[in-house]
Amino acid sequence: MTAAKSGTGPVLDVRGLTIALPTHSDRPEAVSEVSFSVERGEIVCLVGESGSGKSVIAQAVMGLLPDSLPLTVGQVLLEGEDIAHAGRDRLRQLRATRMSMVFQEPMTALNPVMRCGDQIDEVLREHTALGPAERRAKILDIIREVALPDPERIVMSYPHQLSGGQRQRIMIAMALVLEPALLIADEPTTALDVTTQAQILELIKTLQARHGMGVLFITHDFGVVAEIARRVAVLRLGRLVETGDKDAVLKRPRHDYTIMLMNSVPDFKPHGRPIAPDQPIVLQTKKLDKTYAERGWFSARRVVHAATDVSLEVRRGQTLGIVGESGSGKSTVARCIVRLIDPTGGEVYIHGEEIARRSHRALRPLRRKVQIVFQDPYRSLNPRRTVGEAIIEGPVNYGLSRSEAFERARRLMDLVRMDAAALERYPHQFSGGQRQRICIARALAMEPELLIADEAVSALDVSVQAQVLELLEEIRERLNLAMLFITHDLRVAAQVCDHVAVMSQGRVVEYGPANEVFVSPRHAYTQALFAAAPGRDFAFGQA
Amino acid sequence: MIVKRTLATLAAAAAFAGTFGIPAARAETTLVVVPHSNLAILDPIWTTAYMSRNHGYMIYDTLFGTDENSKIQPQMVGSWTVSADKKVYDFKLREGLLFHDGAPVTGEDVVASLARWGKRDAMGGALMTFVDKMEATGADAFRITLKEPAGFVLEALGKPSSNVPFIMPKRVAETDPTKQITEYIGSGPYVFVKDEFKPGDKAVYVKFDKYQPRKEKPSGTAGGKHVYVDKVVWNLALRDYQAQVNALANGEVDIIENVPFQHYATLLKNKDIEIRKSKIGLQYMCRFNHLHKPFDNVKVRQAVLASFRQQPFLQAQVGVKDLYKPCASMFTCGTPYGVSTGSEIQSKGSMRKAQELLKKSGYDGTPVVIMKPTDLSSIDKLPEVAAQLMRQMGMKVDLQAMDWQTLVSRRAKKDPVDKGGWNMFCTAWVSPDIGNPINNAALGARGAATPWFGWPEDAKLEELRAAFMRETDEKKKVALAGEVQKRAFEVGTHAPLGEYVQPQAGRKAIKGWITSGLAHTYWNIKK
Amino acid sequence: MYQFIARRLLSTIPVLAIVAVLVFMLLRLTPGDPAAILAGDAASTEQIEGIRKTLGLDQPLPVQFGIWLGQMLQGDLGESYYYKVRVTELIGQRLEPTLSLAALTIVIAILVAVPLGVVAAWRFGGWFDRALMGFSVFGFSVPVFVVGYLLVWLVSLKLGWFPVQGYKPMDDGFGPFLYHLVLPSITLSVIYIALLARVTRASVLEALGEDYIRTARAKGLTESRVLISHALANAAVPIVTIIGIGIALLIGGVVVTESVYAIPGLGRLTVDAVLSRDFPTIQGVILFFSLVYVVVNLLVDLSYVILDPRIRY
Amino acid sequence: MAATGDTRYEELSVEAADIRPHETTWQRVKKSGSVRLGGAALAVLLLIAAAAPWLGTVDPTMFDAGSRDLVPGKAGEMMTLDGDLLRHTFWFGSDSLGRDIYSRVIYGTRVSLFVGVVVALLSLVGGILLGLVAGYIRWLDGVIMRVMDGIMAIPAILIAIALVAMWRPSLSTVIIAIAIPEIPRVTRLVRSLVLTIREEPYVEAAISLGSSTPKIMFGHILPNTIAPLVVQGTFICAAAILIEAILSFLGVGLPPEIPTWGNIMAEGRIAFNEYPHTVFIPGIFLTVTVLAVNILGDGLRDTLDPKMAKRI
Repeated sequence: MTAAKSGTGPVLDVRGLTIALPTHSDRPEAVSEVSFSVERGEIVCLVGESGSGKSVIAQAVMGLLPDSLPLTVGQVLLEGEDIAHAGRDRLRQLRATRMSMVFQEPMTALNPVMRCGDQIDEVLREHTALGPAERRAKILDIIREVALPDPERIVMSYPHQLSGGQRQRIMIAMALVLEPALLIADEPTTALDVTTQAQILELIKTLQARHGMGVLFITHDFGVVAEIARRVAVLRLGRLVETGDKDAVLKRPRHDYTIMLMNSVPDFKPHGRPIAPDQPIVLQTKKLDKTYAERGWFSARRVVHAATDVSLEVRRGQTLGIVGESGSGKSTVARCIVRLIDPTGGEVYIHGEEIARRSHRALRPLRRKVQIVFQDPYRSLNPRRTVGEAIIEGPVNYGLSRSEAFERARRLMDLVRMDAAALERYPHQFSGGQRQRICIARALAMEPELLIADEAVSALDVSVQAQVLELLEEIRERLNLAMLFITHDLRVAAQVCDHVAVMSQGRVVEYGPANEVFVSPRHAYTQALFAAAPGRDFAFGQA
Repeated sequence: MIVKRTLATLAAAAAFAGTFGIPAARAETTLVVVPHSNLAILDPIWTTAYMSRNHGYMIYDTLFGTDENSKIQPQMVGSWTVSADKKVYDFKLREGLLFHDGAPVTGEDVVASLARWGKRDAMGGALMTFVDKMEATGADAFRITLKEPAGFVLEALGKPSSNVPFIMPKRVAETDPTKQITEYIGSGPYVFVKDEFKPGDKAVYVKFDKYQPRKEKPSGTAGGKHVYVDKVVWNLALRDYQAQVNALANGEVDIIENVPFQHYATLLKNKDIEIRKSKIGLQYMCRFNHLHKPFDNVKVRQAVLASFRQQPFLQAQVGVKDLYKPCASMFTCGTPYGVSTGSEIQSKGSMRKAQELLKKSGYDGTPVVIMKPTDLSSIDKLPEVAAQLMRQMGMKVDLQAMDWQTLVSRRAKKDPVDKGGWNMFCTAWVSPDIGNPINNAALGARGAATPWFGWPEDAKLEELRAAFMRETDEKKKVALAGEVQKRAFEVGTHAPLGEYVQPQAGRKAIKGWITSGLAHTYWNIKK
Repeated sequence: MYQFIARRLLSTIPVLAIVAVLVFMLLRLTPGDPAAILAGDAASTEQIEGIRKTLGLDQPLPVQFGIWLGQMLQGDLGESYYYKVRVTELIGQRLEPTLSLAALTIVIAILVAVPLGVVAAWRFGGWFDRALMGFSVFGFSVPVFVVGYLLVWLVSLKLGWFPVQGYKPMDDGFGPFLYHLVLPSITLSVIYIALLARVTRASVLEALGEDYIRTARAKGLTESRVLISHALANAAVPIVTIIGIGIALLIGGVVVTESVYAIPGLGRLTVDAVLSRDFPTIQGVILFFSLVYVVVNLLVDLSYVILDPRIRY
Repeated sequence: MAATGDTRYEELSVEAADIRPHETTWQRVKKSGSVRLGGAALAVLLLIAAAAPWLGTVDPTMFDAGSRDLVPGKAGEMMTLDGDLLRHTFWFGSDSLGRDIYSRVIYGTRVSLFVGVVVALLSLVGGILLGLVAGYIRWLDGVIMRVMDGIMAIPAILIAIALVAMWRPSLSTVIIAIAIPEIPRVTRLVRSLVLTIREEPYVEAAISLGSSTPKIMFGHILPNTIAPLVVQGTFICAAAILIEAILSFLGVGLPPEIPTWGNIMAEGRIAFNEYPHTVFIPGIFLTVTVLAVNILGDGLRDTLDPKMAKRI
């Protein structure tokens, strides 16, 4: 064992790992006969869509599997020691000392009621016999190493006082303070904005290089893979379908599934479709404003500017994309246009009719012209109504008889590539992608002129995302719809949009044809944003 | 699991009990009494509540007392004379009477106290209609001059129960009779510790060192009031009957005034506990409301009287044979007035007879609203029995349950039944309070002007009562009492339901406790 | 922070004002006539009328409310119709037993329920968890007075370990004080333990499902440390909240428990006052209890600042 | 699935939306052990309540002082209203008036269940109406919720005691008095559910589909509050049964001749040492009933409203 530790064998060697799922699950095993290894000083990416079992593998390595998911067969060798069958205490000793883990949600992965310094300190107290002064010195060191400013203040801070990126740095500091041989990073940048993500990826790369540890990096984002991996392992439904060097897998995939995935990854290049110039304007906003004022009895009013001076226009048959990081105000604009919230200033014109200030009653006839598809496919449909009921609700509201509405619904199901039998079923019987199709059908049932897609594909796996995007594109073309496409994903925006508006802190910082904006961004923020996009210059699936 | 937990709790509790032990014995002797009710009002003249009366006996003294044979005996009065025309009464107080503040009791105090009492008490009021004037005739003497002779002057002054003419200092007695006194100083055997009085929790009395008891043996509210304990504590918080009995059995209290009948047999068997039955008992009655249908009809009242055999009431309410006895009289059985004259309608009644009478009465099916108290265990079953008997007789009954306080306020209403009035309620009286035609409030018959609820109207009955008041010859008084009662049964003023004794219980270690039944008194007790 | 306290204090005013109006309306519409009650058994109708006048009960309702509110704002809850003393004095006299009972109950409940709840959450689904949940639902279901009678019967009467009734003030010595208070407190704590154990279990369970617990385990911490410093520390806010909300439950239980054990506290005062239609006392007691409830929950709110650094005012 | 070009995708990318195959809510409810246990116990109690006259009972208000204070199992005589003498075995003994405790306990099941169910329904109806109004009509929200806060600041049992004492105690007054303090809790729940659900994307979608406010309220929001409300309803039912018993026990509840468990116990507490069964037998019935309702509620909550199950 000691020989293995000091030796040159892989840091992590997973052999024939099989983990059972509880009975009544859709498949018998979460992970089946998975074998791979992580060498010292390399980053291995474990890639897969949701349900592929990638996080289960990470938990199995750490010995953190829930009782409902027992490890049935296989070995997990950490520096040669089989920890799949090690006792609780031995596992506990190894954690943080020989293997560490960084999780996806920096918001929730840190204990909110404990100071950051104390959370790092816990690791030292648990695993070392250092005195308080030594521990403190070590904590300050590691905080400096993860490039956090003002370590003294950080030590005394609670997690909520830090930004998401800073928190993830604390997580990394905590994981690395005892210099483990293996770092498992489970989607560590997924919850972060793209610019922060770039920084964290850079940090992991730097630290990995400096300490020479092995990193098992789990992600669903092929941009990130392209950015960080040396080797890649692709999972599908708990099975390893392909493994190899990054370039080999991403550029020359052999397995059908991998090929399909690589084809699904949108290119970071504008599609270059010609834009018809003199189509009628469907939507126009002028100096749209939305401010939230928190009122309190005694406290001073706190005013939040969610959107300021937003002026946009969308023409028939064209797609305007609004891109920006979280909190940039892009969704606020969409909700103001649909009048789910009332704008505080400015005007919104639908076909030249001002709607920003209309009473809800007066608004009603115009409602049907603007429809919206939301991000979360699981909450967008009333769980207690059949799909059919959901789709006909709008048309019936506007005077269509139920039978006519159902007829329309059946046609729409065909349009969104679903079986008409689905109309009789309830939303929970469908997958996320299918639900999003249903939502699109529901919006189209109103025969709108403007379709707003508010992060409509963000929650979907890349392959499903590709299908839904394709569908939207097809519909736009066929129905000559105006579309407002809101997304944080620059690749998606590049593929879909004719025009792009980049938003930051409630303002539109750059607005123009997609070709111009993507190819030669002018605003500094846009430039930084695009620069941070992972794997932007990587060509997927091309030999 | 639960059993295990309980056992664990028990073990912990045992350890606990061992650690603390029983509190160490005190040097001074304290008598802990659980009174029959709560003490709310400290002015025994202002209210007729028995608790206030008992409180009065603790701290005040009386001019005369009533002994256990219902004879009037001097208490504060040393000697007295009555003029030949029976119009002038001269009284001299005995020596050594002091109020708790050290001031001697004077004739002026007495006159002021009697004057206030006369404005509140029914018998006192009756006496005052005869009184010409009351005056102090010296530091320790006073005189009562009557307009015409009255046969009940001493009975009134020695009245053992509410309102008792307690003697207070003049400044206190001059309090407006419609307002309550705020200073609680008397010349009685105990001093009231005002600071320790917590309404609903406890009242504390300490021995009055300068009290000089009479030489006679204590008897009833008469005789020497010797005090052998340092302190008497009335536990007003302990009101659950079972808890009272348990506390007595555990020695946590010394006396409980009201032994629930259901515990009588058990307590009798307990070697540490002595049960006391007083000679003087109580009488149950159900009262008709004469103002409204159906009891505005004398025939209906008589039918009900015929059905109201006393046995079922007593058996249901008391249940212990030792403790009750039927009594045909409206006055107290066993006393001179306790005659059965005219009671045949009830005492010889039967259900069949009652049904016949009801048929003839023209009863039209008007439901009888009986008010039933839910929180007075000594009388709460009477209405149930009454309802059942009347139903068996063929009447419609609406038994309405309410707490005693609601009942008390509602029975004062003369309104028709559908406007919050009533037809019947039942209650109990301490025998002396109904012992003669004057103080028996149920016999007043001046219609709506009758002071007590139910408002019968009968001129003849009133005449007979007035004659009784004027009469001074004892023999003729007995005969007149019989006449009054006969007429009352004819009119159907109310239905007497028999007598019972409310047993009291104390620890065996308590000696010399007087349980006359006249009032609850706590002198002469040794612990 | 001070601003927050001031703001929070002021925000209790409308609640208390509404309580005041409710309480007044609630009880002045009663059919029972306090005057008749005060006059006693043998009082005549004229006497009753006189008393009604002296008490101001013949005034129109809004006038009565105005007078009452004015007095109340000066801290004067009026005079008890029944006992003829100031209601504030009455409440003062009854405060000690009730506070002692409530305090001991809360202490017992916290000491028992929190550890049980933590262990149950830790062993979620196991026999201990199911047993505790069983006990908890049982604790909710068994009436306080049945528990009281059972304990009296078993512990006091059959075993003779504790007195059957009564209260000894703290002045009589701490031993007797506790000796008399133990059984009532255990009685009262059953439902509180049930509630608290349940909430502790639920909140610890929820905390255990959070990502930071996974982080803590990934750090190689011992289970006890994970449970206490991480899970329980994060579950503190709901637990403290339920202690505050549970005060209402406790007050309800106090009324019954004091009745079973003959403890001269505010609960007994309430029942007695209701039975004797003692308006000022009922109003005073309800207002007082509401004030306690509001103040306790105010303190609970303030404690959040200490328990959860995310909450800042 | 439609036979189009992208079948290849559908086949390859299986989204594991739910790991477990989907059961309907009703299936889950039926499978819950708690629901079965509580439901079965409750069914038995309901049966007892319905069949009370045929279970060897006599009129629960009938009494004969000659048969008072009998121990369980003893036989005695009772005189009926018609004057007939009836021989009767007192399985649970008789009380101090000579009423049959067995009959009173059996008939008491009716009262307790009735009170529990009606209080639950009343407070649900009141709470739903107020909660919908508060959650949807913003200017009324403040007023309603302040009043609710005020009511909630008064311990429920005090309100109930005061209200029952204020009115003449009867079944309806007791029910209303117990229901009133429960209403604010339902109101709060409904309001918070409304506020949460109205932010749900499917409600926003309905708004953009031009559905009217009542249609949204009753078509989208209310149906989604049903599960937590059913759960809340069972807990209110359990609490109401308990409070009714407490009121009777304190002497401020239903008139004593009405056979309720609280009344039997209140009657029995006077001579608890001698006849502990008069307290314990109805006490057991009461506990079992409340336990059954609570267990049912727990089961429903775990299956219908897993989010709430996590909370408490």
